[in-house]
Amino acid sequence: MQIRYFAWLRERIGTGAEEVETDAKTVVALIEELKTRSDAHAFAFSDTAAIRAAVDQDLVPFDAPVTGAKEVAFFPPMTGG
Amino acid sequence: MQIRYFAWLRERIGTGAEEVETDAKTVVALIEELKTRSDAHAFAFSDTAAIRAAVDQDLVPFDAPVTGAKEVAFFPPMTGG
Amino acid sequence: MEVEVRDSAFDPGATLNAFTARATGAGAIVSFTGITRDLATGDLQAMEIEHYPGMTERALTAIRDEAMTRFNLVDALVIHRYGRLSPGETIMMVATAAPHRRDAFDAADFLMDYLKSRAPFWKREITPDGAEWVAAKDDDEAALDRW
Amino acid sequence: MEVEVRDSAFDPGATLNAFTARATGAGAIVSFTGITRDLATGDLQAMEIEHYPGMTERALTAIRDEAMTRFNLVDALVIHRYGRLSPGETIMMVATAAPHRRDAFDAADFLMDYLKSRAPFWKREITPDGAEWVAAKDDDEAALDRW
Repeated sequence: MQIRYFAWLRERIGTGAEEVETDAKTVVALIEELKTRSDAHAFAFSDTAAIRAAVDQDLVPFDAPVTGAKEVAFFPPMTGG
Repeated sequence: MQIRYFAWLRERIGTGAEEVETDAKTVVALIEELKTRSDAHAFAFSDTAAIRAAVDQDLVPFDAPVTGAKEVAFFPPMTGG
Repeated sequence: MEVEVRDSAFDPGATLNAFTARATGAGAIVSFTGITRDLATGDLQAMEIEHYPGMTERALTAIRDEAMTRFNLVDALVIHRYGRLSPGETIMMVATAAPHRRDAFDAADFLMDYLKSRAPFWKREITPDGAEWVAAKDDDEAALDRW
Repeated sequence: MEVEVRDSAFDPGATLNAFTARATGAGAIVSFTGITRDLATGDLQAMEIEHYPGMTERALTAIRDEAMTRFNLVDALVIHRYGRLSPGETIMMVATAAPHRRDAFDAADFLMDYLKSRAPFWKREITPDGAEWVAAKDDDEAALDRW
């Protein structure tokens, strides 16, 4: 599964994308798994209230399923407009 | 005092402006006086709910004073925009 | 120029760009343009707009000044045509410039509501059957109660 | 083109005119343009906008389609830039065309509210002191409850 990071999440983790093998069934379970990958991941995901998730490019809540997803993205609240 | 008419009031009365001598103290008193000038005037002013008035180019209610005014205008509700 | 009453056509896009260029400090620009629509019957030949020279400029200036007072604006603009217009032609335009979008939107909305019922313009539709004055809408008068 | 994500500048006035020209049957056109404002401190050098290619187009299209469904519109347009912008540059634009003004205003307002909180753009302000991500406003999220 392709994991993508944007804005300060990307900066804190140090990469915009990484490939991970996971059995996580939901976004929140995936986050818990990603936090164990490095101190940078743990730091980046320390305040989940400040994080949004998209599964296959659709914004989703944290209890959304990730099973079968090709791409899961994490980023701060958006600031367009 | 210069009296001005616009839109269908102008058409019904047959002129866009006329000079009148009047002792009317309010817009509504002036209307009553104008109605006596001709059948066309009486017809034009028959439905005052459909008429608006301006004294010296300021929109006013019918009980507004006209004493000393240079110009009083009558017209239907506006349809700008 | 903050208020303009004119009988000739104008370019809304060029007006928007010029307005934006001089709106220093604005983060949000809203424009509204009114277009002469054809009738449901499809036979509108022209729209004639009568106005009250002198009072029109006064009323538009007063409405624009009121918007500048009520909202946090950098600038506001009103242009309105009179005379004979063809279907598809631009009748009028308002533009507002504000630090933040809420003020820009609300001020443009306010300007339109007041302009509809407080500026001395009267529209007449010309069709093959003749000319007919456009009736004011109760909705337009009621819209003022929002402010 | 109803939705456009681009890194180069565009001309809001020309865009408004082209949008209006093809909005047959519209009586009301509303545009909103967002401008890069300088900071209160006056030392903004640039605004950098990151986005999520692919998802951005999807999100803007979904928001635009939702506006077309919710309001009585003839057309709606969204343009948003990414990359590096200088103060005073146009970041984005929405335009709406409707038979009547209420729909045109409400749809533009709706598009802006959704775009602010639902389209994957992130702004970063560049000053002599460094670069700082712009924080999302609680207000922007709360604005969605209106719809």
